[in-house]
Amino acid sequence: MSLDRAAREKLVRALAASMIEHAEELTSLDQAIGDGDHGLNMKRGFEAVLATLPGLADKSLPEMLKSIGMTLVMKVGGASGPLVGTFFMELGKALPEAPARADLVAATDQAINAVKTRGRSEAGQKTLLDVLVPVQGVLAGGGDAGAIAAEAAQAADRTTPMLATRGRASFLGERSIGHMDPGSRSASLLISAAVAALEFEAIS
Amino acid sequence: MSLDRAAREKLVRALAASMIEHAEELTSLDQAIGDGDHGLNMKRGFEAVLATLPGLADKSLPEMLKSIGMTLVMKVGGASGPLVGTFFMELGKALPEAPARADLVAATDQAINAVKTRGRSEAGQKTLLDVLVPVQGVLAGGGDAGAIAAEAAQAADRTTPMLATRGRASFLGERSIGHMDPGSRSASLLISAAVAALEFEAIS
Amino acid sequence: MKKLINGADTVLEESLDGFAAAHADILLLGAERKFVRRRTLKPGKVGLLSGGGSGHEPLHAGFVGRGMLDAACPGQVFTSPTPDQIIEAAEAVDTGAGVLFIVKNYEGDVMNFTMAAEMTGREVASVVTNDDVAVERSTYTTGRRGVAGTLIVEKMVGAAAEIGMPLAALKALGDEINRRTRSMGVALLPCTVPAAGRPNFTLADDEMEMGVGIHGEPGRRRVRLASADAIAEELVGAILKDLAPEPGSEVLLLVNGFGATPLIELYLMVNSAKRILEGAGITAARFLTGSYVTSLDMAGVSITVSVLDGQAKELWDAPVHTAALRWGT
Amino acid sequence: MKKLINGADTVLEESLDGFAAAHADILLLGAERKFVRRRTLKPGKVGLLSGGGSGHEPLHAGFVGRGMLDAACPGQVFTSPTPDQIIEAAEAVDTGAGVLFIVKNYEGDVMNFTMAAEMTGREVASVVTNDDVAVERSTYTTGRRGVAGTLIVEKMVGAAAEIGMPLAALKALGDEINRRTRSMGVALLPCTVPAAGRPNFTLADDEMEMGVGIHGEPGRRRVRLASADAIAEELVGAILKDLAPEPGSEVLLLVNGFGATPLIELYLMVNSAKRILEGAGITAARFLTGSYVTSLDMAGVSITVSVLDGQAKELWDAPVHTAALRWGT
Ligand SMILES: Nc1ncnc2c1ncn2[C@@H]1O[C@H](COP(=O)(O)OP(=O)(O)O)[C@@H](O)[C@H]1O
Ligand SMILES: Nc1ncnc2c1ncn2[C@@H]1O[C@H](COP(=O)(O)OP(=O)(O)O)[C@@H](O)[C@H]1O
Ligand SMILES: [Mg+2]
Ligand SMILES: [Mg+2]
Ligand SMILES: [Mg+2]
Ligand SMILES: [Mg+2]
Repeated sequence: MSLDRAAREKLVRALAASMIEHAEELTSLDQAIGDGDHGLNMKRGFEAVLATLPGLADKSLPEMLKSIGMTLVMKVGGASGPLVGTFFMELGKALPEAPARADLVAATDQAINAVKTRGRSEAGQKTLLDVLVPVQGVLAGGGDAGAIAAEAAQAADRTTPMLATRGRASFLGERSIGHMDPGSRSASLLISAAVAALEFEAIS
Repeated sequence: MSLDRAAREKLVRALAASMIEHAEELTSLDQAIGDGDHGLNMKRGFEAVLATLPGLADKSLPEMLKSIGMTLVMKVGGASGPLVGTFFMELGKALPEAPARADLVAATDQAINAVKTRGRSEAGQKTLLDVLVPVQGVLAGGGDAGAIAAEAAQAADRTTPMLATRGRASFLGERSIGHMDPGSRSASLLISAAVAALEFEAIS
Repeated sequence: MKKLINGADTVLEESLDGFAAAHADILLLGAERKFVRRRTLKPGKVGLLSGGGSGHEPLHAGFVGRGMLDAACPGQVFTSPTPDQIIEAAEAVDTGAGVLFIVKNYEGDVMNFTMAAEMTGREVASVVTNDDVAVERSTYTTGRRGVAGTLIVEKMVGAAAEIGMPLAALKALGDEINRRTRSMGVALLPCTVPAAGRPNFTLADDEMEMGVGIHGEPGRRRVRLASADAIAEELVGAILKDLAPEPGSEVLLLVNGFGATPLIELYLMVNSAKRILEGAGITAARFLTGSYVTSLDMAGVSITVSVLDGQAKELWDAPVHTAALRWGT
Repeated sequence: MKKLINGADTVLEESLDGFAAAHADILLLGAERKFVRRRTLKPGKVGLLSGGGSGHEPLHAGFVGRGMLDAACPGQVFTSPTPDQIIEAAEAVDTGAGVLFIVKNYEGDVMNFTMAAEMTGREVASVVTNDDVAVERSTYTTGRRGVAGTLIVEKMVGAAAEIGMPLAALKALGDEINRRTRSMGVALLPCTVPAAGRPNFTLADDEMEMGVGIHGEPGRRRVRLASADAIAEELVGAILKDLAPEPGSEVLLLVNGFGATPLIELYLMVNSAKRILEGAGITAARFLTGSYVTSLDMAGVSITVSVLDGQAKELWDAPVHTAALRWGT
C-alpha cells in the first residue's frame, strides 16, 4: 500500500472527523464509568492534528503517523493521550513508506505491544486493547475491510459486560459492568474511519 | 383588670402557642421578603419564655411582662428580639399591678414609643408598627376584644401592598410590595392570642 | 435539603465545636458557645468584637486572632446574636482600652449591638458597615446592607488595633474604610436555612438573582443567566458608579464566593473584574479570592472594591493569624 | 449548568490568568500557561513538581510557593497534563538538585508524568499517591486513586525539600507519608464538567454517592442520605480499618470539601470525625478544614487521616506560603 498525499490527507481528515463527530457520544460513555472527558480529549487531540495540516500530509506515511502520535501525546493528556499517541508513534516507527499487508500486521503488533507496555495492561481489562488486539487478529488472519470494521464494532460492544481492571473504570469495581468502554469505542471508530478512508480492499 | 396566677400562666401559654403553631407560616412570609427566620426566631423566643414557667407566672403582671421581654431580648436575636422584647419590657414597666383600661392604653402607647425609638421607625414602613399602632388606636378608642382582634388581622393584611422602608424587606425596594410583613403577622397573632386568653371583654 | 448535619437544631453548636477544636491554637469558645475569643489577648489593646448571624462562615469567627478580631459572637443562622452574647464577649476581651464593635448594617444586628452597648458598663464604640450597592434608594430606609466589605474593615482595623491605635481613632478609621468600600453580589443558586428545610427562593435553570445579599434574601432583580464578563460588568459597574474612585486609584479587589461556588470560577471572575477595573483606569493592587463571606450553600459571587491609600495598604499587608486569613509574621 | 464562565473552552485559561494576577507575589504563569511556577526559586533545592487535571482547585497550583511546590502543571478539566507541560515545568524549576514529581495515581497522570520523565534529560524521581480507600479490590487493578491525602504529601515533602533534603530521601519520605495516609469521600450533589455541560451523574434528593472520587466519577455505592455522624462513621471507619493505626496514635485530620459544601458543614464534620477517632483511641493532633482538593461544583466531603510522628508533625508545622495554605514565617 502506498498512499499519495491526497490519500494521506484524506486519512487524517477521516480520523479527525470521526472523533469530532462522536465527541458527545464518547463523553457520555465516559460519564457513565469515567470522568466524562474522553470525547473532549479525543476531539481536542484530533483538532490539534488537523491544525498541523497541510504540512502533516506532506510527510511520508511513517513520518506522518509519528507526527500524529506526538501531537496526540502533547495535546490530549489523560490516559488516552499517551496510549493512542504511542500507538500512532510506534506504528510510524515500524511501518515502511509503502507497506505490504505483512508490514501492517507486524507494525500494528508492535504498536499494540507498546501500548501494553505504556499502559501496563493486557486485553481483557476493558480498555481499548480489547478492540486493538482482536482487530489486529483479524488483520493478521487476512480479513478484509468489512471484517475489520465489523470486528472493531463488535469488540467494542463486547467490552460492555466486562469488569474493568485497568483505567478509571476499575475504581468502580462491579459497577463498571454493563457500560461500553469509551476508549474501546473511540478505537473502534478510528479503525472504521481508517479502513473506509484507505479503501482498504484496494490496497491490501 | 387583675390577673391571677392561673390567668397569667394561661396568657403566657397562649402567646407561646400562637408563635409555635404559626412558626412555619411566619418563616414562609419571611422567606418571601426577608431571610426566612422569623418563625424560628419567635418560636425559639417563646419556647425560652415557656421554659421560665412556672416561676414566671408567680411574678406580678408587670414583673412577668418585663421578664418575658428580657427573655425575648436574650433569646430571639435578629430584629424581632429587641423590638418585641422591648415592647414587653416597657409594657411591664408602665403597667400597674391591676391596670384599668386607661392604664393599658397609656402603657401600650409607651411601649410602642419605645419600639419606635429602638427601631428608629414609624408606622407606614411595613413593620410590626403597622399592627401595633392601629390596634393601640382601637384600644384607646374603646374597642372591644372582637374589634381589637379584627383590627390586628386587618392591619397585618394592610401591610401586603406597602413598600417596606425599614427592616430587611426594605433592601428589596419595589419587590417588597405584595407580601405581608412577617413581623406584622406575628404581632397580630400575639394580639389575638392575648385578647382571647384574657377574655378581654370581662376585664375592660 | 442536602446537608452534612445531624439535625437542624444542633448545626450551629456542632459546627462551633469542630471549629474550636480545629483552631485551638488560635482561639477558644466561650461558655455556652456565646462567643469565640482570641486565645491570647494583648493587654492594653482595644478589644475588637464583631458578630452576626451564622451561615456566613468563615465570617466572623474565622477572623478571630492576631491582627484581626478579638472576639466574634455567632448568632443563630441568619439571626443576629443576642445582647448577652455581646456583653459577655466584650467582658472577655476588654483589657482596659475599650471595645470596638464592628457591625453589619442590619437592623437586627444594629439593635442587638446597641442594646449590648447600652447594657455593658464599658467604653464602647461601633463601626457599622454598609457596603452593598445593590440596595437602591437607601436614603430614607434602613440603608445599605453590610456584606463582604466588612472583612476588609475588620482586617484593617484589626491591624491598627494590634499596633496600639486607641478606640476613637479606630472607630474613625473603620468608618473611613467602610466609606471607601463597595460590594455587590449575584446568586446562581439559592441557599437553604437548615431549620427552614427549603430554599429561600427558587431560580430557574437560566436565571440568577442580581444584587443578592448574604441571607438568601431576594436581590435587585431576577435576570437571565449571563456570562462571567457580563456579570462582572454589572457588579463592577454598579460599584464604580457609586464609589467614583479617582482614575489612577489603586484598589483591593475581593472576589468572594457565597459558599457553593468553586475557586476555579472565582479566579475566572478575578480575571474579568480586573480587566474591567483596568478599563476604568483603576489598578487592582491587592487581591483576595475565596469564600469568605458566605450564605450557607448559596452559589454565586460578590465583588468588593476598596480604595487603597498608603495606610490602607500597610494595614492590609500587616500580619494576620486567624483561622481563615493568614499572612505575614 | 450554572457557572460563572464565559464559555467552556476558555474556563481554564481565564481562571489561570485570574489566579496568576491575584498571586503575583508568590508565583508566575509559564509560557502558554503550561505551568505555574514559584516566583523565587531556591537554588540547590530539589524542584518539587506536581500537576493533574484542573477542576480540583486549589490543588495543585494553590500549593505552589515557599515550603511546598515549586511548580504545578494544570491539565484540562479532569484530564492529566501533557508531557510537554511537565518537561517545561521541570526545566523551569530544576536548579541542579533534580526534580521530584508528585503524581496522583490515575493512569493518565502516571503515564504522562512517566513519558515526561523519560523525555527530559533530568534527574527525576516520582511519588505516586494512592490514599483513597473507597477503591476496593485494588490489588490486580489500577489500584487506588490519589485524592486529598496528596496535599499532605505535598506539604510535608515540600517542607523537607525546603530545608535541603536530597532527591532520593524526599522520594522515600513522600512514599512513607503516602503509606500513612488514607482518605474516603462522599458526594451529595454531582459536578458538571464545563465542556460536557451536564452532571456526570444524577442523585435523587435523598441519595448520596458513598466512596466517590474527585472527578465526578461514581463511587462505591449509591445510598440513602444519612446524618453527618453516620457519614463520618462510614468514612472514618473505612479509613481506620485499612490504616490500622496503633491505639494512642496522633493523626492529622483533614476534612475536605468538594467545592460546593460550605465551611459550616465541614466544621460540623470535623466535630463528628474527631469524636469517632477519639472513640478509637486516636488523637487528632493537627487539623486542616476547607475545600482544598475539590471536584468542580460537587457537594460533599472527604475525610483524610494521616498518622503523625515527630518528624511528620514538624514538617506539617513548618512554614508554608502559598496561595491556599499559609502559616509560619
Ligand atoms: N492502562 C490502560 N491501558 C489501556 N487502556 C487504558 C488504560 N487506562 C485507560 N485506558 C483507556 O483510556 C480510556 C479513557 O480515556 P480518557 O477518558 O481520555 O482518559 P482518562 O481516563 O484519564 O480520563 C479508557 O476508556 C480505556 O479504554
Ligand atoms: N426598624 C424596625 N422597626 C420596626 N419593626 C421592624 C424593624 N425592622 C424589622 N422589623 C420587624 O421585624 C420583622 C423581622 O423579624 P425577624 O425576621 O425575626 O428578624 P430579621 O429581619 O433580623 O431576620 C419584620 O417583619 C418587621 O416587622
Ligand atoms: Mg476520561
Ligand atoms: Mg428574618
Ligand atoms: Mg434574621
Ligand atoms: Mg480524564
